[in-house]
Amino acid sequence: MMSKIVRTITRLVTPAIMVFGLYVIMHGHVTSGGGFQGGAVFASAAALLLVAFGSGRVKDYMRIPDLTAISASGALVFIGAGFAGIATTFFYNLFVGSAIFGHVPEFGPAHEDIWTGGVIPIMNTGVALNVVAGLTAVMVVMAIASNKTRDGE
Amino acid sequence: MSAIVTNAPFIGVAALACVGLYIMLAQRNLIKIVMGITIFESAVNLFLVSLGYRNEGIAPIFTNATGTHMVLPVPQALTLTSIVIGVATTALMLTFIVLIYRHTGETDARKSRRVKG
Amino acid sequence: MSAPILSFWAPLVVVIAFVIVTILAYIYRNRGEGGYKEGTEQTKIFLSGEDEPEAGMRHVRAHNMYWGFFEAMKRYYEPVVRAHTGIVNDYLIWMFGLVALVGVALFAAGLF
Amino acid sequence: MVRKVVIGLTMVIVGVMLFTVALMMRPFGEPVSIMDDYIIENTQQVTGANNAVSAVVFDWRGYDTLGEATVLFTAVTAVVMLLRKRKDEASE
Amino acid sequence: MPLLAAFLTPLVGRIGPRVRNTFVIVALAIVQMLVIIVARDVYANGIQIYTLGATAPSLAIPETHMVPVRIILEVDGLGAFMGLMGATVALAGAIYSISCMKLETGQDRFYTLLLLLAASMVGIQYTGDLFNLFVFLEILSISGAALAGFRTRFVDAVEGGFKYVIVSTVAALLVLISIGMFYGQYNLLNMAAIADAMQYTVIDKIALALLVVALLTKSGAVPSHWWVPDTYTPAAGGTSPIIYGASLTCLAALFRVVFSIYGLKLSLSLIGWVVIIAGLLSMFVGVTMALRQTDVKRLMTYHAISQEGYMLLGVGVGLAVLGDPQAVAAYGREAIAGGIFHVINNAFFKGLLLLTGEALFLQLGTRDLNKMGGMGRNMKWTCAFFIIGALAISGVPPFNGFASKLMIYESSFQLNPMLTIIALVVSIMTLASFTKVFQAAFTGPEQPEYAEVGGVPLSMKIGMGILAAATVLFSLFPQFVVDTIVYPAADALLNQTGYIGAVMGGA
Repeated sequence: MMSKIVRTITRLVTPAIMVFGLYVIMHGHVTSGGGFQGGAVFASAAALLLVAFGSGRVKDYMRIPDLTAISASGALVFIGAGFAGIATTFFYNLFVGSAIFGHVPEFGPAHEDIWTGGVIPIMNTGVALNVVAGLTAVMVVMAIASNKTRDGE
Repeated sequence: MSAIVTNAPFIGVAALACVGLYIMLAQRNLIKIVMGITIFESAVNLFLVSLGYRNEGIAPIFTNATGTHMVLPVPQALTLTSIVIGVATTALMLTFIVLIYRHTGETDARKSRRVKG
Repeated sequence: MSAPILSFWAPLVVVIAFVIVTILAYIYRNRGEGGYKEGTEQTKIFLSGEDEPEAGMRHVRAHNMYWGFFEAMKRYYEPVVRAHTGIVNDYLIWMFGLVALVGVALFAAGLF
Repeated sequence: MVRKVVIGLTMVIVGVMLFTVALMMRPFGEPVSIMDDYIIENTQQVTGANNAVSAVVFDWRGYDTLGEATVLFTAVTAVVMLLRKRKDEASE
Repeated sequence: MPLLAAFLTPLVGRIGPRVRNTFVIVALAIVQMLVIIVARDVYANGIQIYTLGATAPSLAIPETHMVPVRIILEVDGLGAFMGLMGATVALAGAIYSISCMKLETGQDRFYTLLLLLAASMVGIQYTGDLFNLFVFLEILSISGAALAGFRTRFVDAVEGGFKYVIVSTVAALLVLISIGMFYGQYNLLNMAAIADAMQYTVIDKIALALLVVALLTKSGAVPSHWWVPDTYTPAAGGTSPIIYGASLTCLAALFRVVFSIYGLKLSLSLIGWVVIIAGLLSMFVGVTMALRQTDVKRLMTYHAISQEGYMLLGVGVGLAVLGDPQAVAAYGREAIAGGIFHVINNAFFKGLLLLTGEALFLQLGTRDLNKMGGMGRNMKWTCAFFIIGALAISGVPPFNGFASKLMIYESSFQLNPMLTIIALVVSIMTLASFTKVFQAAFTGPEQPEYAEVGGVPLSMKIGMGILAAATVLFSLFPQFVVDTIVYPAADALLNQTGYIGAVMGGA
């Protein structure tokens, strides 16, 4: 539990970090970024909360089994997207040219168009879920463990 | 000697790797060993990224790009992968150190050897 | 010698031989002394008239086995056992030392 | 003492190997790019994505990324498992 | 060919979060079946490739281009063979774990990690891409380390896990550096394509040194074997044979690198002799250290090192003469086949022995041989399984250990008789140390303190039974096994051009 200033700033900044993380995730296929990077940004918000409010309060909101389940479901979304193209080959990019995210840009410099990339946005989302939940779970668990170690010895 | 000038990034990578290597081999503190491994890992990541650089290249993203003379995308993807893997292994190693500390109250490699011989 | 090596190796023959020998041994055993009775003086261990030790003491413990071998091989064992330090650094040193050795060996082979 | 000598020797030899590689590598900034040129030229048509790195990560080498996500998942599982509450602690 | 798509399923089914015991077993059984299907396919039709994400699975190289871009899975004889080994061991280990892990917390995660470990074992063998190999190596080391450290209440388990993760991370980083070297020179990541483009420059030599040492370390050969006993000894439940299978997998990855990537272009006899010397050292140091141990599982892990020496010896002999076609035909092929046959035999009987050691530990609460005695009376099944495993590992004639060792002896004798003599001596010492275990643990009068110790639960018996049955089966029909699965694997190693051609289209 840090001082009041830190907590107030955290309250203000955390939503901004989360929105930025979401932006990086959703625009991973058009601008720089992607599921991993955006997920890490998003998880840093959780790290901030953890530092500012201490593991005692945060762990009531983020329960480890839930986080693990989210992480696993993210991985499953990813694999599901991979399997979508199994009729041709595993990981075949099914949606290129179809209705969802199906616009195909011309070769060369292009304008920003979010409806591109085929399965890539979906995979990005899955990976982001995996990364966010996974990193948060690791941080929470280690924070709890270090608290316990400090108190115990 | 022109190789030294042109390949300066690679030489920097080698130097960084040597630093990591020295820490790994000579330091006795478990956390310092993990730090050494992390430095070594950063050296490898830098190596991969610098392999893909193309003179005057731009980032390989076509959105609002100014041309098609781009740096290679594959090393960047590989580096992304290996960074994530590095995070995973570091987390696991630190976890083990927490556990060892709980059991023995020590983070010295010489002290934590109940099993030997 | 270029013939397939396993062509003469037939484990079934060994198994059959094993069975035959077992049967022979069993027959031989049945022809043994009939006056043997369990639970009498005959089955007791005879230790120069001493009493039979407790069950826990009668068993040869593992660290007593092959004592002579270790004694004879002492000069080999001392450094080898000392090398198993159990320190993580040492593991890494051995590993990179091996890298260095193999690298030097490859380089040396390239010279010739 | 022996240890220090061995560390020194190893460092020297491995260091020489690393610097040799650094010097003999292709000049920095002029990579061979058989595979990467193909990716750069075909990313937009095949995957429909503008970001070539994302395209490589998720499409051209999607299987690696599956492995990578699995590594992360494995590590999370492992950390959570190793730092779990033990039975003897539960009574505290 | 379309069947090959199916084997991707296992990689997927394993990531489910709440894994229950039945699900695990069913998943592993499915994996086993798929692996067998793939193996049949490979043995019938030769090397199979599968390009991930292309418009057709067999389209390795995109049109209008010279090199493969996407990740290609490539299964040849060796890959299919090792996949078979890994899947069987994983299945037995999982069944064994069911009952012996009942008392532990965190079982869900335990089984998840077990499945991931098995997945990475199969994944390493089936991939044709070097970076993919690295990714799977990391999965393998992380899940292996976590399983080794599973019983966190014991300090030795935590330590073993820590050492494993440190050593294997560094080894994997060495692999990654050498991948970077290849990429920088050839701009390629596919193994077959690299092999095709290989120039054998100085950088390639350094990369070879790094790769060989890293994979030798991960498979636990002697000059860097130190982590092996620390890690296997405390490994929880049925996982120690699986971790052992994982290190054998790394051994196979080493063979893959040396034969398929470098192949005929490297200075063969030298690296062959490096492998042979590592093998001899492994054999001798492993067995002598094993004789000294009083911890039953630790003794067995030192034997694991010693047996790996045999495999290295066999394959090293083959490698040393690879440049000489006549010698290869005369004895090189036999040597490689012997080494590979020993891999699978050893996975079975060494896994069996590790499981019996674990059973002793679970029932008695100690691994110390000095405190044991008379357990043959209480644990009859375990005793029987132990006898099978011990006789097989010592190379007593009717068992499969003899068959594969015979192949190694005969072929290495033709290279250098000294090799064979050392191998024979080691074999005798193996028998001696297992006699010690048998005498100390199973025979002797009933010990008062263990009077009420009972036999092992059913699922542990089944787990051990699978491995014992495989051992006996391989013992009785070695000719059949060797002809069906071992020689194809050996030939796959020797046939480097075939490996390249499958991807590069006969280039």
